[in-house]
Amino acid sequence: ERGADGNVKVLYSQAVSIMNAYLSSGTKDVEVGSLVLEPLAGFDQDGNVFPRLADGLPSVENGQIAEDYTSITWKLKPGILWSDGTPFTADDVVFTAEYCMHPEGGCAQAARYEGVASVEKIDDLTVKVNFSAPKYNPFTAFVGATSPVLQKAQFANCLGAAAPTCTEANTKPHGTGPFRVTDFKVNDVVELEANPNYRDPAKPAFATMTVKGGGDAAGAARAVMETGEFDYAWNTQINPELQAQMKAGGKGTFVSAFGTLVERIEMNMTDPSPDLPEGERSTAKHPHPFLSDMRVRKALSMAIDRNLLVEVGYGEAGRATCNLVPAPAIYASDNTDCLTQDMEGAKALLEEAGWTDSDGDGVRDKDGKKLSILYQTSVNPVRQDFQALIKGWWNELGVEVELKSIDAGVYFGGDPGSPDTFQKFYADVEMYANNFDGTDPEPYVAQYTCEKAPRPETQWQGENINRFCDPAYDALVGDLLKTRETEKRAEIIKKLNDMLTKESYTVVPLVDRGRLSAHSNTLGGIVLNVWDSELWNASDWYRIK
Amino acid sequence: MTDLAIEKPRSQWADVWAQFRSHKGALIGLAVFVSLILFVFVGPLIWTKDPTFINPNAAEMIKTRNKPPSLQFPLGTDQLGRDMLARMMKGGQVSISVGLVAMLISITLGTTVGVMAGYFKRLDGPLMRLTDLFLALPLLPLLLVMVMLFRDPLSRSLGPETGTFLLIVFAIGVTSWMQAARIVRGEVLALKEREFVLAARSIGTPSRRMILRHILPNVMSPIMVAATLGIASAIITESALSFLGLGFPPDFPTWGRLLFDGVEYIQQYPARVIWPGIAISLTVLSVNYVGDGLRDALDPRIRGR
Amino acid sequence: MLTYTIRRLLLAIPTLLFISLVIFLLVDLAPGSPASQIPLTVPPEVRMKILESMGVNEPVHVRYLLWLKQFFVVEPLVLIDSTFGTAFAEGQQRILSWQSRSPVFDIIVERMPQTLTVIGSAYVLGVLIALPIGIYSAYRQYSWFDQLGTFIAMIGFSVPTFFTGLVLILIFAVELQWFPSIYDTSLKVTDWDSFLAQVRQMAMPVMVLALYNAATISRYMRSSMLENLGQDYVRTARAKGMSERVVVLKHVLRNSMIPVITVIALGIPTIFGGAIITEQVFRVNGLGALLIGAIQGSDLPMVQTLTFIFAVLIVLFNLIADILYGILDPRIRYD
Amino acid sequence: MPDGADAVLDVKGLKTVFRTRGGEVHAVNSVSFHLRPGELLGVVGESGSGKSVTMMSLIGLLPSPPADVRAGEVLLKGVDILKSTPEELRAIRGARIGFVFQDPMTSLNPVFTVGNQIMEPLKRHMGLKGKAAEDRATELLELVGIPDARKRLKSYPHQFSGGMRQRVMIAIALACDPEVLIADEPTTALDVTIQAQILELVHELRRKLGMAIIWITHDLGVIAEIADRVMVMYGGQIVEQAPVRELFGNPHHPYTRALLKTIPKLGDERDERLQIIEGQPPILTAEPSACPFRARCAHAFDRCERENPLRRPIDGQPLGRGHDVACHWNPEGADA
Amino acid sequence: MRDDTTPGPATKGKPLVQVEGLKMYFPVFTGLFRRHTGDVKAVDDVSFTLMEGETLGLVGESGCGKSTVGRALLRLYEPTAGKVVIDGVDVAHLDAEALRRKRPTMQMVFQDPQASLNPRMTLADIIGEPLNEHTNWNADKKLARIYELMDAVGLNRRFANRYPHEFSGGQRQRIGIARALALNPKFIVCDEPIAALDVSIQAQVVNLLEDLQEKFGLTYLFISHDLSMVKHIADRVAVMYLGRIAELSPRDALYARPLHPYAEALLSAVPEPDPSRAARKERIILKGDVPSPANPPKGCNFCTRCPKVFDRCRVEKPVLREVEPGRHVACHLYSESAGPTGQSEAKEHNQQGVMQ
Ligand SMILES: Nc1ncnc2c1ncn2[C@@H]1O[C@H](COP(=O)(O)OP(=O)(O)OP(=O)(O)O)[C@@H](O)[C@H]1O
Ligand SMILES: Nc1ncnc2c1ncn2[C@@H]1O[C@H](COP(=O)(O)OP(=O)(O)OP(=O)(O)O)[C@@H](O)[C@H]1O
Ligand SMILES: [Mg+2]
Ligand SMILES: [Mg+2]
Repeated sequence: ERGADGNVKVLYSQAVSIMNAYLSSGTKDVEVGSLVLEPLAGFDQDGNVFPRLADGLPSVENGQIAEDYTSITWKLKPGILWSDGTPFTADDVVFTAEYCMHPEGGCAQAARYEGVASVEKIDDLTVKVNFSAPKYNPFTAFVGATSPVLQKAQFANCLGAAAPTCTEANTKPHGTGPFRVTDFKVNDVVELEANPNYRDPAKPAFATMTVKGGGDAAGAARAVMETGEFDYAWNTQINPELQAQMKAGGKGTFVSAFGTLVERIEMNMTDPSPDLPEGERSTAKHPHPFLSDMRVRKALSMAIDRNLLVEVGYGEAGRATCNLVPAPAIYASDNTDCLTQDMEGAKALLEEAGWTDSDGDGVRDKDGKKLSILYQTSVNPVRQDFQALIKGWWNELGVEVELKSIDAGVYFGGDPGSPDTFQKFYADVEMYANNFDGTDPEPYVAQYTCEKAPRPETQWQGENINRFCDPAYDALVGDLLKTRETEKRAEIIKKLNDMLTKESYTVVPLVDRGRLSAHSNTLGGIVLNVWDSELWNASDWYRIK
Repeated sequence: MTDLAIEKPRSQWADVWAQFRSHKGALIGLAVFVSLILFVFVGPLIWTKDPTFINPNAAEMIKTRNKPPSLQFPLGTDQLGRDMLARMMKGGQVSISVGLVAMLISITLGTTVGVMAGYFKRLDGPLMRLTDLFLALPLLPLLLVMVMLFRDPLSRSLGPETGTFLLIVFAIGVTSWMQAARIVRGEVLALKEREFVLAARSIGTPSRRMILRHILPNVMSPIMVAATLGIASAIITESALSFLGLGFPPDFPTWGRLLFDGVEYIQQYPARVIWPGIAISLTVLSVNYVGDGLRDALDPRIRGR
Repeated sequence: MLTYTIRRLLLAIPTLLFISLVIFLLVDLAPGSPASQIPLTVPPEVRMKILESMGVNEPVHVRYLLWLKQFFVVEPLVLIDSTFGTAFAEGQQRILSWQSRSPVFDIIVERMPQTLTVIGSAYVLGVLIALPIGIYSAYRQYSWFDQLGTFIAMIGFSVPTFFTGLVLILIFAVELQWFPSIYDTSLKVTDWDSFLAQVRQMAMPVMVLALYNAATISRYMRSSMLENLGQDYVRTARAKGMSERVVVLKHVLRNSMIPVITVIALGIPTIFGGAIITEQVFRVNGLGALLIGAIQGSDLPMVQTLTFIFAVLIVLFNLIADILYGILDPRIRYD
Repeated sequence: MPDGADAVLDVKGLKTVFRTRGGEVHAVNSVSFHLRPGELLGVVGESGSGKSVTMMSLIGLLPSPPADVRAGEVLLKGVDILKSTPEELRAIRGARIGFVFQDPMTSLNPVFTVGNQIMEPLKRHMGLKGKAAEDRATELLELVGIPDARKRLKSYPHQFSGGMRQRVMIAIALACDPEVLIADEPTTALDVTIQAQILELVHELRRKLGMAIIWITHDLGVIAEIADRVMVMYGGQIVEQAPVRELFGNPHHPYTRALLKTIPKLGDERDERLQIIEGQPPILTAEPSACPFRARCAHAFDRCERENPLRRPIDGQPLGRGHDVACHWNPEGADA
Repeated sequence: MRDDTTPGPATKGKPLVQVEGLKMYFPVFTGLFRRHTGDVKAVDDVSFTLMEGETLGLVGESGCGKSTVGRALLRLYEPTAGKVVIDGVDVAHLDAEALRRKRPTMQMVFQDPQASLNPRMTLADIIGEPLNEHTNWNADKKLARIYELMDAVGLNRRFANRYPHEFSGGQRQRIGIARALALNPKFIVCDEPIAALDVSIQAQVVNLLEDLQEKFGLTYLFISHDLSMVKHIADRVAVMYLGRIAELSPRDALYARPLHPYAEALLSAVPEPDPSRAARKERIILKGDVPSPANPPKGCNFCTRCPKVFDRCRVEKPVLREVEPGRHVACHLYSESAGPTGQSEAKEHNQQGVMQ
């Protein structure tokens, strides 16, 4: 029965700053926003699309998806009301598209609407989305927590440049979801209550919800697992030993699930040497003096014991991987040979490549050039442990390693003026994690084409961080864009994955990082979902008595 | 009476030392401080384990993780099986040097600015507004900018270690002198109205020596306090800098960083925080007592206690 | 003194303008950009668009002038509007945070209460503890009380708050379960129970900060008292038959206050600056957490506004300290 | 020992040393004297002879360390002050014994108004409050001849001239009409008219209240004018003690004699040079085993080297009543 | 020089110190905001000349501005107005560095010995400081000079390492004198240099000052309350009252027959160091309100207490004029119109002057 279970307290170690997913791409904002604003369809825990506000799923079979994949027609569930009591109609859906596609709006989810030519209202409960070109994955716009439907009445004056000025709407939007906002404190706490107009009269079981933000992961886990102040803690990434200890407390449980987030080492294919003139460092003009040799890269990868990394850094929340695309299952390559460390093999490989320790100082060299590596990453205790461990192994190989850690704000900030951004890559190797949105890896693998390398001309923007450049790869990406059969696409993606990893070792995946969250033993109905919002089924949560 | 053996006027410093020696706390403090210095600088010559060594063999490494103290590892090991004793010694080198040098920079700057502002009416406005400016500047962006601008040139011209060291002590020093400056200025304002300053002026003591001889010795005690507190905050700030990626390389141990790293493990392995915590506190405590002794020694009125 | 005060206040205007410019340039020059807050999954074009809509790409001087206008014209107008129900600020753009897209001032106002209650009371408590400890330590120099005080002060000062905070949480929240480990900013004090709850949730952060503040201030207090206890006028006061309390708390204390006043006055603006680490440890989410979050996200309008307000407070409190010097010690003159 | 049966203040065998780096300084050695009600005891002596230290030792005002009151009794109406509790001592200071210090600038608290400092003892010992205290303070300031007294209450010490500060000190000491007033060079910084005014005031207080006074000064003129008895100190000891006329008319100790000779007198003919006492004062680093004045004494003989003379009466009166002196030399020629 | 029977400007050398219209006002601040509400006219229009080798005694009521005159002369205070020419240079308007270089020629002995000594310096440091500043002697030479000075003022050489608080009041005063003498200055302002000393040492110091004067032709401004000592040492004496000079006369003339009523009262009040004579002394005790320098009376400053006051005194300030050769008086009794004849008449009017 709605509201019977009182209050539920959720803790986000990153605080919520806005409820409107179109103005923030931050996971925390999108997820908490999803308690209020809903898309037409969502992803379930296995990555399958399921209808939310839509009345059934469109498919080619039922004709709602055009044969040539140039349009998709959504039917809306009848009788749905906004939390302010007004009816939910196709106008709202059309308006939402207009809102996000406005050129001055700076819509954070514009990628979801890429390729959308227009959205038309067929009738009050039918909407048609037209694409400018065939879209083989039409479940982008209005699907998933990143693309919810806004109420037209509330946001009508917030188009384009005016979007951020609608503070009230952005922090207390009217929604169709199980909850509505009663109080919003930026970057601090969101108080919600059950939406009286929610379509299922028995849900949600909780009358109110508090989403508190701030602090660190360990503290968040502690609040659920040890002090029991909170019912649910998001992303409680802590060291495995602490996990074990907290679990022993018996107040709560950790839940984990794996998505596509892969911690990897990127090998710089270009020369980052500070002796080069500014503007030529880390550009295609100068290939890397030794990392451009595949054998060196492979040897470096072989020296790594990924299982140990997992054990030290992630425990249950990670698993060793050799793939850039570890999931969904159909796209994951069966590449596992990197999982066992092979120090001797690595050494042999380096010998073979001509890198020997000719002067006996413990560091291999060739032609007077030392095998010396600058290894950078962002500041993060697990990453620093990884750095230390990997440095140990590489030292064992006879490679000299200098470590560097950079503040995340700077490292990921992409400020062209700073030498320390991961895009500039003024180091030999660097480590970070990345994943892709939703279940379709196409844009993700397409990042490694030649022209996407960050360069001075592009203000160092670009996603091909390691400056990998292989015409064959670019051609295959071209093929992928034209292919529509799922199996074929999967094949190409696996091939692309392998080309980056086991065939070239430009990307050296280390760990497939899962999501680890904690909930108290009295909170029922939790199903961890990495493909959509973690709070995707908050309407089903209940108190175990 | 002239036939009596007359002691030559002793230098003030001999006096100060004589007095200092009779101050028990100060002597103990000095002894502790010297032992700490010996521990971190001479210790590594005796205990030669590499502080960053991780056993490359995974199975072995797992076995040496988070060990309690033993003969092999007198202070135990950390989560990667690195020897804590070696890390404490190496870390101490950095922390103590950073603490002392950064404190000296900040005290020197602060005292100079404070005395100048307090003593010269004309400089008071500009210098105090400068102090206001520095107080108002947000620390983090300031540090980030300093590091961005100076790290590479410094490490290129002085080598990465010295370059980073200088950058860090300078960054800490330059961002922490303001309190001392304001305190000193306040004291100087009061002090310069004292009659003995007037008397010194009447014999034509120039400002420089007026400051050195009459003003400075009389503002010693707040400076001493600022210095003691400065060491502690420099050591802590250094570790904070590392977290911004502004400090030494990430595998480089310092006491502040060991403490921070250890906090994560405080429940399972409290020793991890206790060692660096004790080391920092001991340093600060010993410096404090030395400072106390020095202050007493410099004040003739409380000598002989 | 009045003319001095007025002169200083007038002088504060160009000073503050200059400080604001320096802050602006500094924050702008600092590496890092709001883009770091956007997940890597967002494609570069979208990323550019987002940044553009924030106005990140405008030239520095345009942004600075805009900020000046917003700070000195629009925001006061908004304040007038909200108090008198007028509509002067209609259609004018307020200072918006890049991070949350909300008006910076609204957020600041939202955070003021917890900052002032927690950090403020910690400060007041710290001062209240520190003064007697400092005074008594000096009065009984090298007694066991003094030694203990020194020891605790040094520990309090050399052990960072992230550590003390955690220890307190482990003891009082996890083991004893006396206090909550997480601060509830929406708690409203309406009755005795909610008051108790408020006290309970304030207990730990206040303890941590008060210890730290007390450590610093008590050291200055002690040394300054020591300096003055040997003066001749102390003898006079004793000869008048004044009780030791009067001798110490009136005669010596007032003469010893100058460095202490400085430290305290310098500390007050930091109340508004919040306590970054402590706020984070206990999730107080006050102004300190706001500032650090903004800095990490390169939220320039937020950082600029907060630091500028901070600068105003610093200038103000330093002026107050200067005036207090003159009142405390009549020999100090400003003219 | 002086007979102090009827004395308000009876000091017996007071000994004070300072512990310094260079060893001990024996500033006061076995000083005994007494003070009867209404009596004014003048204290003169070489600068550095221990006058101030003696007086401060009396009421425990020397900081310890470095000072150490080794021995002695100070009986205030028969009760030993040195043995009284701090609380009792405080009730005595300021109320029953007033004290004027020598250095007026540093002895006043620079950060409180003069009025505040005068009113403090009034409030504490006499329970005066607000207006009453202020009136009394004004009265006191007027008494010591400070113009515009009520306004001047609000001034700070640094705004006063040296003499005015000294007068403030006197006003503080007199505030509670003490039984005993110890004045350490109270009029040295005052001009003669104000001094005359103060002396007049003191006379009156003695008459009216029977206040007993110890008056340290270098101005023998003042002594001659107001003192009943005079005590001469040298090298931490009392070397001669006599009623005032007796002392001026019949000085015995060679130091006293020399001292009296050095005074320039207003009526005197102006001579080439003032007379001085040759030689240097003794250094008080050890317990005296010989006469402290021997090195400068014209009459010194071998006994003076061996033995520190004890005070002895020379007019048959009991010690402390009449004329006594600590000297081996006998002016009549016969060696004692 | 001592033997000059008519000491005074005429027979001495050239003028060394010329003071013209010196004024020193201290602002008065009141209220919470410390508004400037008036001035303490500590020195109000003082002029005199000091000849080389001369000693001018400056006497007067406590608080009348003697120390302030001394300090303003040496530019230790910034005078409000006026000219102070010392040795041909206007000290009141010198710049800092020139002033500093000028300092060795003019020194001061401070009134309050405790306050004017740096508590953290030893005696040797204090006396040696001027030597460090203005000579480049080696350590031995300096030490020799320090000892010499200590001997001269009667401080035991073994005190060299002691700190000011370890001395008695008189000993401290001697440290101050030694410091002032260190550089053999030409002109010394002695602000009650001997007040805290016992008579023997007073004599010693005065003798020393006289010796130095003889040897080097020093010039003194000798501020003191000890009129007998002033009589002994001074050539001329200025009597100050409430910020102004009341009378400036040659010593013998003044002591023999003071002209200004205040000078008269002052001299009559000197205590007699002979108990047999003390009782017989006749003394003028001044009655009446002592005005405050912040609010001096409209007419003559002394009019509120003067035993010979008459109407004119209350409305008009008398100026300092030479009434007899070498004798300057600021009193209406001696103005052309009234003349000394007004005296008896004035006496009758006055009820406040009491002859004892
Ligand atoms: N704190 C101290 N430490 C060491 N010696 C001291 C201390 N205070 C005073 N003395 C010494 O004690 C002796 C007596 O000093 P005291 O002040 O009693 O002299 P006094 O008779 O009052 O002289 P004066 O007339 O000059 O004031 C002096 O020789 C002085 O040097
Ligand atoms: N800093 C000051 N602020 C205000 N008034 C002052 C200040 N210094 C001195 N005065 C005032 O100036 C007047 C003269 O003071 P000064 O010290 O010159 O007197 P003096 O003649 O030396 O007296 P004494 O013989 O008592 O030392 C006094 O009324 C005093 O109150
Ligand atoms: Mg004395
Ligand atoms: Mg004076």
